[in-house]
Amino acid sequence: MQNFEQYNSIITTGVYGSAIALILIGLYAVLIKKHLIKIVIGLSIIDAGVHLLFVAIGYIKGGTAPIFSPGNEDAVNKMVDPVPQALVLTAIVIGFAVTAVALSLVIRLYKHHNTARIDQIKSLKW
Amino acid sequence: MKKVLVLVLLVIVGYFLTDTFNLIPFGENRIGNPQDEQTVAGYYLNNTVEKTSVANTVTAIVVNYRGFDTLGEVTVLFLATTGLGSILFRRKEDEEEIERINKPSSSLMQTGSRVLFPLIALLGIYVFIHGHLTPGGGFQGGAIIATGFLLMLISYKNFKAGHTMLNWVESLAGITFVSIGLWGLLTGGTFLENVLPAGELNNLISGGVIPIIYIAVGFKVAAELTGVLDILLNIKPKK
Amino acid sequence: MQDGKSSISKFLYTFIMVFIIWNAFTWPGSFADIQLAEVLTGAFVSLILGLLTNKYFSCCGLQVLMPHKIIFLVQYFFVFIIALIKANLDVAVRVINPALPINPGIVEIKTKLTNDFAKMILANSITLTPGTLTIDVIDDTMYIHWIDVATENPEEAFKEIAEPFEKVLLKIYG
Amino acid sequence: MVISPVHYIAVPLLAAFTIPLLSKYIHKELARIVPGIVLLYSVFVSIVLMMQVSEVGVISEKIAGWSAPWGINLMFTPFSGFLASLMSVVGFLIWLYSYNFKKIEQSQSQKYHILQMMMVTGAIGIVLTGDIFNLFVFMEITAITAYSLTSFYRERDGAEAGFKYLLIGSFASVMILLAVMILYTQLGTLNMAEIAQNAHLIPTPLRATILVLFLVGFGIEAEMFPLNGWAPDAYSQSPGPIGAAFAGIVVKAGVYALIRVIFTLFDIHGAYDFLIYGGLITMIIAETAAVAQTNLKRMLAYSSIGQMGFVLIAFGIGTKTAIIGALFLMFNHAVIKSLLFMSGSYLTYNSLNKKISALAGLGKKLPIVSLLFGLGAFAIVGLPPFSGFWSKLYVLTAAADQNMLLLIMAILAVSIIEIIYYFRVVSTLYYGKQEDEEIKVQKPSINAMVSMLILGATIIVVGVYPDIITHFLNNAADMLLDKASYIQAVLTQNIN
Amino acid sequence: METVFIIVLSLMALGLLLGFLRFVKGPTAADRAVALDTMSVIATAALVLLGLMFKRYIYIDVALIYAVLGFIGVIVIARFIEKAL
Amino acid sequence: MEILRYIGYGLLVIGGIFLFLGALGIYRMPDLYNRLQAGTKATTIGAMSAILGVGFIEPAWMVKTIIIVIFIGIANPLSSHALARAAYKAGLKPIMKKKVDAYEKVQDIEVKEEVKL
Amino acid sequence: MITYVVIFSILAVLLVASALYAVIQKDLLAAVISTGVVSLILSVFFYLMQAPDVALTEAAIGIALTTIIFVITIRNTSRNEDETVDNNLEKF
Repeated sequence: MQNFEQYNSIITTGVYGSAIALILIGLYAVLIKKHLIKIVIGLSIIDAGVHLLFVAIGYIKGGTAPIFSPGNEDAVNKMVDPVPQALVLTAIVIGFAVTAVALSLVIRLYKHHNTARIDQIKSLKW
Repeated sequence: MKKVLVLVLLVIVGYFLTDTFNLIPFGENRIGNPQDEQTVAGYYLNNTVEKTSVANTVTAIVVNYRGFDTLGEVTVLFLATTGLGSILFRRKEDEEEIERINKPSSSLMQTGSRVLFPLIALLGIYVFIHGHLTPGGGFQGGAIIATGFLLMLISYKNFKAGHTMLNWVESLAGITFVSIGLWGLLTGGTFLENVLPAGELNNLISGGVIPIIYIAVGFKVAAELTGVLDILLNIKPKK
Repeated sequence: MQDGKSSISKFLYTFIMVFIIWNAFTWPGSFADIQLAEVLTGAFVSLILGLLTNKYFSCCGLQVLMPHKIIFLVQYFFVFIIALIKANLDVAVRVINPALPINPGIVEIKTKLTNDFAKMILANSITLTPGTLTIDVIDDTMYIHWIDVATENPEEAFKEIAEPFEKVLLKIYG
Repeated sequence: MVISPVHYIAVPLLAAFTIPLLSKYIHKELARIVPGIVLLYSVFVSIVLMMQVSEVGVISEKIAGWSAPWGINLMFTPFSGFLASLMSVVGFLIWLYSYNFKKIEQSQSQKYHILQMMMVTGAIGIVLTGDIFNLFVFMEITAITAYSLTSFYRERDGAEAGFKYLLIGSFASVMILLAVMILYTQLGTLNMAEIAQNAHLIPTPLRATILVLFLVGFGIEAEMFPLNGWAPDAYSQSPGPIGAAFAGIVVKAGVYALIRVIFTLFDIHGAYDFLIYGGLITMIIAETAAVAQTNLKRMLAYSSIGQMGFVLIAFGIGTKTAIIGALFLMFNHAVIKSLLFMSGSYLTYNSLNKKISALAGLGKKLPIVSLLFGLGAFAIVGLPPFSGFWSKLYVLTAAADQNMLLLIMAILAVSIIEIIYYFRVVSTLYYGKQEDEEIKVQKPSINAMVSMLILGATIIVVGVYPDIITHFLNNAADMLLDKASYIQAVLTQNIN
Repeated sequence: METVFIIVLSLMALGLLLGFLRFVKGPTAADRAVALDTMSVIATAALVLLGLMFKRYIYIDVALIYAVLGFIGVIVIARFIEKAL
Repeated sequence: MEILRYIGYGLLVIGGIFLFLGALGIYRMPDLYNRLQAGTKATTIGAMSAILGVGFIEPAWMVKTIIIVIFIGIANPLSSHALARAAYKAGLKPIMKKKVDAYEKVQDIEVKEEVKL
Repeated sequence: MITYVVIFSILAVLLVASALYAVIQKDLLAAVISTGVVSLILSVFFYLMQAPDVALTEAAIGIALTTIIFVITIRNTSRNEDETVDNNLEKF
């Protein structure tokens, strides 16, 4: 893995590109799709993209995980940035909580209207 | 028409994001040389071992340096469970017969889940007890235990998640977390301060209150997620 | 449950198994590095889990851990490995072959095993040896999807698929 | 134990985790009483800390024993303290109001009260925290309670409003997360004071990006146009007290975050103009939309959006007088809108449908509630001698000082619109022709009455003696404008 | 011996790709679940191998959890397809 | 100990090949049951062998790799069994050249829960 | 060493493709499984970027729990995105 970084530009494109692509795909789903579950799927894909970006900015070429396990006590200078990882941890759990609430709302909307498509739920304007 | 507008919007957003992240090179060392303690991350990397004796810096940040975030995070999960309960609440009068699953799974699966359930629970407990030494911690361990419960819930019709016990575990774990925080305050320090001795690096008993907090978080998350799954599974009316 | 073993025996069985697995989880790499705290925590966790989950986990109490049964377990392991290697090459050949020489079907076999746990191990072994896949187990009948049906007769199929495993399993759990 | 800002957060959390046990094993009623006690304690903490802060200047508390850039810190400045006190008081009054609220079922009341208490806690956390990511976490706490409470009633379209809110709110959180991320790559820190100190080091394009992301993200919570699509539905479908909580607590937190970002983190001049224009558009559109509404709660919601636009304009003017005016407006909005929502929800509860025309004649049947509604209506349009008058006066004075003639005219024009639609409601209440004589009215319970009367009395007292409030506001405005002392207070951690 | 790792990793990546192709082709949800199962097993093995390449013992925990969790997801999908859920 | 390393490399390569073959089988086989045959089997064997290979290369990791192997060994056959059974119960008939289907006749048998929990 | 880049590109392509597939697929169950695949590959990404903690979280929450609650939601609502009754999506 030492020569991983020779191809930095390709990998940059890979990581950033796929993260941004995930955000855009999710955004597309949220804006265009009519089914509530699809919209929630879109939201979770956006979240996934943001989390990937977040971890990517903390990565340092040739680094290793910020864990001082036996054999790695002296690797301070090679460690990747731990802060984004800690933040992403929080963000993932929060994203899951929001997804759970969203899905419960979907279930209730379905019970109420017997449909989960927003073009058929018209009590309030969308 | 709407599609065209959205595609234009997507192109704009994509261009905007690409442009922004072009300015942020990938894989570059932004924390500087940790020895200089230039940035927050450098400080963490350089001081965690010395000050808290926690091998996993991420855990140290999550539980100690930014422990307040974790408290908030646990609260978010707690509120999500409460909110889920209120959103999917069924009244007594229109209470239908509900059933979680139509039929029990095959006898093979039943045996399998019986065997795997303690192992999965053990794995979860291992993950959160060792949160300060290895990757993982309270959230991951709790999630794993909750999936173990789910395995039982979807395999057996007559397996009950034990709401009394879940309530107790959840409340006690939450109270433990906040009490540890208040303990620091009462002993003259600050909220969530690490009041116990740090111990020796890479020992199981090290890091002061950090493993205790993570264990409490683990139990709490496990109880909460099991509660969420149980609520979600228990809303199907009997045909 | 079926064999009415005492709950203390079940508890001990669960305790021992969970404790072993805990120590495997926390294995530091060599005996010299084992920490006392880890082992004690493991004992405590196993105690709790043993008390709470022994009615799920254990099938038949402590006597499965008798020395001679462990020898059979090792024997089973070798039987299994041999069957595995033999049959794996078979499927590999089938997958690579452009003509896909398969003749699938579902056959039934009868097993003499009564213990759930043993049945699960048998079914898993059958599934893991390529060419056969356990679809269902109802009482003593196993329904097996076979990628190359040689015979429809339950006894012959049993001989073909499950016999070597069952012989050893009967010795352990019988 | 010394009273410190962390009590705002820790005590409610402890209570929230304990309530399920208490209500199950000791007494059921505790599930409703404990949140009230906790909120009352918050009010007590506010009083103590406000007294301290007027002597000391800034109370800064570190969490987990790590001082500012390394750990999270709570900042109780006159500005944030004012908002936190306001929120805790309004939160307590909302609890008092909803203690016996008829439409909240017994079995659900435990969840309702926990969620309501945590909403207040989350909003106070937003105001107090000195860390940008921690702000995000507290925003999510507030948001998740808001989603659940919006869809609390089963028979209404609450789920739909809640889902809409959740959708928009998720965008907000994604934006904030992205902004935090870019900020972290540039400065390597998450502490707001340190960000403020070093913000000039960020390259301009990235700074603009971060600012835009933050504005959009927090603008959603602050009901800024065109990001306020969630508000009318959420206000009208949620339980009555929660409408008050949105107006008095959640939106305030959003505005605080917006102001904190613009004033402290990025002192960019264009941002002030942006606030003025954004606020102006928000105000005009929302107030115009309010006239067209037939549903009382929707009307109040649009009026609330308009008021928030007004607040943003006042902050955008940026002089000290204007900021005092803005804070005064926030105070008024919290108090008066809460009163309007509380009395309005009793009025709609007793009418056949939620239409304004159905309110006709209720003025005689519910005299006190109608009187309080009328009081709120008079106060919010800015008639003297009620408190709303002074805030408008401050803002207009500030605008006049800056020679913003068009702005003054716009504000006055909007005030006239406000007068039109509020007076329409009040006149329907008192002079409208009653359609159904037999309708049985539900008298408000005593606690709701007390809570509304306290709010009404506040309006009158502040209207007569505005100095009670402006005394605090002076310090707050000083603190907000004096970025350097904020930074210094955080980074030196002089107390604790 | 880096070459061995590279060969095995490429085989795994190709396996992932093939699994994904089956995932896209379907035709039933059960097929997709099979593909998910396969992909998660391949990923587990890949994670262990990558842990070896990074020379970090602690990384194996991730693989251990993968082995368990991929399985549970598939079981839930199977129960859904069975119309038992 | 050098010999262990080579065993490990060998197992690793075998594992890689089997993982690939399993995925290929998943792609090529005609119906769900056959895919399960190829897929779970070959990939499980492949994963087990690759993981054990890692254990041989780095003997200190052996115990943990064995635990992973055991987990995979219990879990994966179970998941393929569950999927196959679910698909059959849902009505997906296996493709057969000559109809050999012993399972068809027992569709209506109710599964009982043998454990009182 | 080009192999690493190839492997990495395969992963990136799979990530984006599965996300896209999750969005365009009409059968919601397939879409949900697809989000599971997104999480799976995402967590391999995290692992490659030396974030085992995050990889673990993503595995536990993304692959298992999110998929599970989505499936339970589909059980309680409809499985077909267009909500037309015919078609054999509902069968398997």
